[in-house]
Amino acid sequence: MAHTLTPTADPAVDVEDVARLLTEDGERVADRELDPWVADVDTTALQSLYRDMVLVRRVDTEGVALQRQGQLGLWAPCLGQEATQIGTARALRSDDFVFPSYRETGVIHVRGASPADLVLTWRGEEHSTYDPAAINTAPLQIIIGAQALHAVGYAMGIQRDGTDQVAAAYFGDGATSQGDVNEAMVFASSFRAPVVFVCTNNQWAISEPVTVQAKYPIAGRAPGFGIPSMRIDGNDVLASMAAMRWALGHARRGEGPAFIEAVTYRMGPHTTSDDPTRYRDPEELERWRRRDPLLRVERLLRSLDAFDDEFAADVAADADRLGSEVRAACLGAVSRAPIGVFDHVYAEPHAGLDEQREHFAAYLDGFAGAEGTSR
Amino acid sequence: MAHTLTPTADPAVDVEDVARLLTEDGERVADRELDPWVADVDTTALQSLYRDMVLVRRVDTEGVALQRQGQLGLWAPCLGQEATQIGTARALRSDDFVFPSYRETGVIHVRGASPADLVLTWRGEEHSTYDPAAINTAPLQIIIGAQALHAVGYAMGIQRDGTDQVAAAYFGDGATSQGDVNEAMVFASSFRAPVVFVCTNNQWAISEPVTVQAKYPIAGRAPGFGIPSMRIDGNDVLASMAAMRWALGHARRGEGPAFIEAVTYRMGPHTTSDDPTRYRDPEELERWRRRDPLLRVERLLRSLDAFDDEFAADVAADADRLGSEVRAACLGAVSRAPIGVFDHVYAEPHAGLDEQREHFAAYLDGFAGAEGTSR
Amino acid sequence: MTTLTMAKALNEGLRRALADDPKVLLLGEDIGRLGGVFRITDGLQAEFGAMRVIDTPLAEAGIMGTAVGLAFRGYRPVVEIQFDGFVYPAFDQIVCQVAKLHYRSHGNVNMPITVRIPWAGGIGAAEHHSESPEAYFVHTSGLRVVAVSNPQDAHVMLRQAIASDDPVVFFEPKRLYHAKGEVDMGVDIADAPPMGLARVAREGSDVTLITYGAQVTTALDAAIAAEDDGVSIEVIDLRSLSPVDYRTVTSSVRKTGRVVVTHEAAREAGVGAEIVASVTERCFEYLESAPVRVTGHDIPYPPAKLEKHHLPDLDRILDAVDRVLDRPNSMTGVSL
Amino acid sequence: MTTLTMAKALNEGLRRALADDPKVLLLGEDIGRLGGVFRITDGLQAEFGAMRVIDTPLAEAGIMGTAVGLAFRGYRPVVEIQFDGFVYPAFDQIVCQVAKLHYRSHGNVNMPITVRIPWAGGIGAAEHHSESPEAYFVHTSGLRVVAVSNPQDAHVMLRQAIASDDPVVFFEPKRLYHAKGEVDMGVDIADAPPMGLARVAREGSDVTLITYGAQVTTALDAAIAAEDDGVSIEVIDLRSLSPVDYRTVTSSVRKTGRVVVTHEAAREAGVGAEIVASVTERCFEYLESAPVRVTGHDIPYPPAKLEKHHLPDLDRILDAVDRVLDRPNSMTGVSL
Ligand SMILES: Cc1ncc(C[n+]2csc(CCOP(=O)(O)OP(=O)(O)O)c2C)c(N)n1
Ligand SMILES: Cc1ncc(C[n+]2csc(CCOP(=O)(O)OP(=O)(O)O)c2C)c(N)n1
Ligand SMILES: [Mg+2]
Ligand SMILES: [Mg+2]
Repeated sequence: MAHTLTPTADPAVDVEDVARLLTEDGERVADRELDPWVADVDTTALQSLYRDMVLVRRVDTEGVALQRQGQLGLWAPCLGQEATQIGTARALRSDDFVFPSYRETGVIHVRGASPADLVLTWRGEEHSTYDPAAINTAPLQIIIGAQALHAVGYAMGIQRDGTDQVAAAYFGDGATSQGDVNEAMVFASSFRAPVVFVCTNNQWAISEPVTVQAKYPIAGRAPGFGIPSMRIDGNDVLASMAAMRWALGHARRGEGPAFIEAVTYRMGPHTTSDDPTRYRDPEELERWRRRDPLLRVERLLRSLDAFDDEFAADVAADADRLGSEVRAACLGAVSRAPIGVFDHVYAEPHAGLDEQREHFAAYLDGFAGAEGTSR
Repeated sequence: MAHTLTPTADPAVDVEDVARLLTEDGERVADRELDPWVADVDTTALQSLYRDMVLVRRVDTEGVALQRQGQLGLWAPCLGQEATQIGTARALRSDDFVFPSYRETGVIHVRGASPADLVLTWRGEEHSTYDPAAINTAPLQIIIGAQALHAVGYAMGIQRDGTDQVAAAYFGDGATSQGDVNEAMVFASSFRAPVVFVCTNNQWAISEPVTVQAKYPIAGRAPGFGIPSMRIDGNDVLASMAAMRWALGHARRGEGPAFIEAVTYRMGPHTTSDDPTRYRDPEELERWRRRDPLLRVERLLRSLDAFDDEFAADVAADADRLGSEVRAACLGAVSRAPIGVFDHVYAEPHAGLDEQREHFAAYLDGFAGAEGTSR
Repeated sequence: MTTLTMAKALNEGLRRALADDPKVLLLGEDIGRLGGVFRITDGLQAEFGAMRVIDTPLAEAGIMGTAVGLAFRGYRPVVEIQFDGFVYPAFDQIVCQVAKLHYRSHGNVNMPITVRIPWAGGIGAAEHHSESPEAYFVHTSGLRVVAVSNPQDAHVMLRQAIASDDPVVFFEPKRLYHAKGEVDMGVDIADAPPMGLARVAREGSDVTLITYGAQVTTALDAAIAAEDDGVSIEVIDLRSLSPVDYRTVTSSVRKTGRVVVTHEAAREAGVGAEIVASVTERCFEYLESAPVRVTGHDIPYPPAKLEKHHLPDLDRILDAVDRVLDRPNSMTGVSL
Repeated sequence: MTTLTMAKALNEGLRRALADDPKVLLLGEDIGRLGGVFRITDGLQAEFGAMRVIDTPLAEAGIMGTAVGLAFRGYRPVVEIQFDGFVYPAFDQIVCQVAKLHYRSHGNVNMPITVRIPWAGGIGAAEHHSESPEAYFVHTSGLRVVAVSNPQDAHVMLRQAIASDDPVVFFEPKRLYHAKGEVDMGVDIADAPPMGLARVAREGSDVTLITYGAQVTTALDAAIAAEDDGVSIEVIDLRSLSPVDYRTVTSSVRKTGRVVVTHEAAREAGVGAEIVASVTERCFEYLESAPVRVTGHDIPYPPAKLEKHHLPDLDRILDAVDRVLDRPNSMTGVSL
């Protein structure tokens, strides 16, 4: 180590300073580091990645629509981030365990979340619906950065069990400012835990550009904690998959944590409650439209003669099917009975709460008699 | 920035991998980066640095003795860390502002803490005695890492006032694991705040070796946050002063934060309550004895014919004087009256607490009548 | 007097504080260009510049810790915590530093920090966006805690909080951000009722109903409904949760002899517990029946669709009023 | 039965838990080679290895957050927070994750995490080393909170806490670590009194004195002193602060009609407030006088030399006993 260390001169905003395998024009370019990891990805595999990206975009559109129609309380669009989400998630093994943030619709879709799982939380029916053990995925996390530590702890458990699984934490560029994310790197490095950190740098944390969080590329932080990292084009599904396979391989071989900064763009508002016109230049969005992650795969597939009308129609039909299922799950939702608010606070009986539940039941019963409300 | 970043191969425990100006044998060696910063340090200045180091060691010995004698509740020895503390503190301007941790006896001595200030907190008389504004130094901080953020905030204030002062935060190797210290780097970098972080890597956080906190040198972290850093021999008072002047210069010129990792050794126990024989190899201590920070300055001074019996006696007398003053301040301490526990909770009247104070006064008065306790 | 929403009254309070004192700074996530997710800081960065209205990195401990440092430097930081549920990462800095530094420094250092928290439920929000953490701060010695219930108080008390040399945790009920009311912006904050005083929001003689924040509205609704039933409820809006103005509270209780306390927060060791304990201690001989608390259940805040079963509504308050009046109620026959 | 210090009883409790269940792990700062600053984990790393008794980096949020992840993986982490005052950096993970994940996950995920906290004052320690933060956790739905007062409870309740599928915040009074008592280590934790139950530590008929932790010792001393004065005090050791065993509490209060609650923690919205409010609600018609709290003042914990003026001692308790008995006391003539 040199005794005087100077930060890199690259600014955090340089979105071109990334590793990639697929240009905006859909041209497959070489990358010495990434290539080996996607050597097996043939045209069929590419088509399948594309299909998932379209499906997620369809769900996202449905989510926004359902929110507009008052069927969801909120929706956090992942429009523009499909390549990062599908590419990395498809690299995971089903027995790896994922700790997602709230925007990882694509990730939980790949993990096996049902149509209902994709929307009922946003509808406000439940904080979470799926059984984490069933799809090896934790509930969506809203507290920024908290899940990074959970992933490290889970990975420490894997270590103790002696298996070759890996835990993965997903978080945003904003999250890298949180103590929890930094402590996660400290713990991961200290214990050489089999964990992969996926930082989706979508350029924004609500209204704050990434430069509020970091003046220098986020990927540059991990090595200081002893963690190898990669900075990739997060709008490139192949690079996303390759980097994730690299990181997973590193962790799976017992070599400890790895870090990925996926440079992408949040094309929608932060959530349906947000109004990005207050803080961002419409031209920026236009520039990113040209980098659309789906478009470049479509172009590549076309150049490979693997994208014809039939394929497009088939994918669209699939997407429509999923969209309708999501909509049906949303519209068909039945809220818990009032007394249900007491369910699952504790795993074992709790005298205080049990008494409260009883009193509330008595209260509701009084009502039932008086006004016909049922519990 | 390269797209794949690999951590340095140097282990955190390599204590030789540092910049220095003074060898264990007291030989002055050159360092291109550091030399310019101490070009003005002549023999007299060296003697003065030496004197301060001896004084602090004397206070430290007194602190331990007073604790053994039951006069202090606790003492956190800084034995072995005198070069880091004196070298860096003497580089500060009096109008810079320091945020020290509990072990910075040497730092607060240089800042102007009185003999009483050095011990009354440890005696349990007060949480802190000096007026921070008077010596531009915050109260000692016990919550590990919290003060790093305070220094950044203070530096943001300096920025707003448009002066060329600098804020400095002192913390240990253990503290680097805390979220607060990492967030401090994020904020400092984001706002380009005039703050210097001094990490005293004394190899231990109570019983935990630095490798629990970091597998790679701590100085390697700052650049990832966009902060230039230096790793120096913290047992070398010249290197400590030079590095601090470099860092302060950087911050003072408006170029933002800087970071120093001073590699030194805690030669004593963590505190007087600690028993290091339970966790550390006595040979390690022996190795570090040979690197004693005072010894090497003495050797240098001898080689410059600037260390004779007269000088030694003069320094010893100075040290004894300070030692006695510390002891006298300790033994002469008068505890606050019981009702004084209510002082300074709020800056303005608080109806609830004022009532409590009144009731407690009435209670104490009752006692005064009954048993002669005065308030 | 002007008719303003609470959001706008707060915005004007901040504007005035920034204009009056150059040491006042605003810190928070998204408070600049966006004007905060609730627009409470709308337009302030444009008016006062990015050096005074500061978009911070996304880290609450960082925000609070730098606010402490700014206070050391003589500034008066006003911190926005984006939502109630995101204050916990800053808890250590609040409890160990903000609350204690004046004491620790022997009165040499002031911590005139205002922590604004958009607060509590009833707006159908996502998890962690409807929390009522006020009891944690009330239990923390060294802090002042206030909760506002109307635009006038919001405007004046915010300015008073910022002017206070002590740290103030300032709770803003999200549910009332868009509620309108008359605001006298010309008021001299020294002449206005101090933020430590409670307010009799409605006079009554049978039962004292004590509450704060958005729940004041529910309490007033309950009082109106009870009137039809021949019960006269006095509603007290505490305004300050630490200290509590027991002079106002006890003079009401001495009159009515019957007490209901209501808040959204969980019941166990909540603010209601403190009020009931103190009222009992101070007014025991005046009490005709045991004071009753009507609170959120002791559960994590439930999903939005279920929050109506969690929040103490008009009916639950009236049921409690029946209880303190020994009239038939849901607890009739239930043993405690 | 063996005579053990509380420290040793806890150590044996951990040893047993580690031996009985391979999923039990210990995490904390300095708990390995050093055995913890209070030696509660002494010898356990040597016996069970560094994979099960884990020295962590110095970061409490990190410890708690990784414990959550380990719980996801099916482990039962036992976390040591080195001192009470250092739990706050972990507050967010405790309040938003540990306490809520079972609820959030619809019961699919358990959080069987035990958070051990060496606790409270009276040992002449430095700042932040004598805190009583229990009310924060009692107010947090989803947690269980216990506080032990003797070696037997320390041993058994720690094992019960670790065996519980719910998160338990486990308070260990530092002041009693070296106090000795008889411990039956052979006890089957299923047969022992559940950790949720209170205990009548001493029977009496005139006044019910309710407390927990090290304050039980002070309360018992007060009871002995009162006896000389002809006053019979029943001392209740709550043991569990969430839930509180109101069956035991109210049956005592119904007998005595007079209540004093004492704890070291600050008074405002403390556990004492909850006890007084609940007892009043449940036993109003039995109360002969207003329940009185004897607590730490509402001040930051003072410097060590002054802590004796802060901690509620025997005299302050007896003064309160006089108060509930309407005998002359320090508040005689003082208006509230
Ligand atoms: C601890 C915490 N503080 C604040 C928030 C409010 N908040 C929600 S999302 C968000 C921005 C997150 O940005 P980033 O991490 O980049 O993720 P992105 O939304 O871009 O996916 C903020 C500030 C929160 N959820 N949690
Ligand atoms: C938040 C917090 N956690 C734990 C502690 C207990 N503690 C006091 S000193 C210390 C070790 C600190 O190590 P380091 O930062 O290297 O400083 P050093 O003591 O070596 O000077 C610990 C764990 C604390 N004071 N604050
Ligand atoms: Mg983002
Ligand atoms: Mg250290």
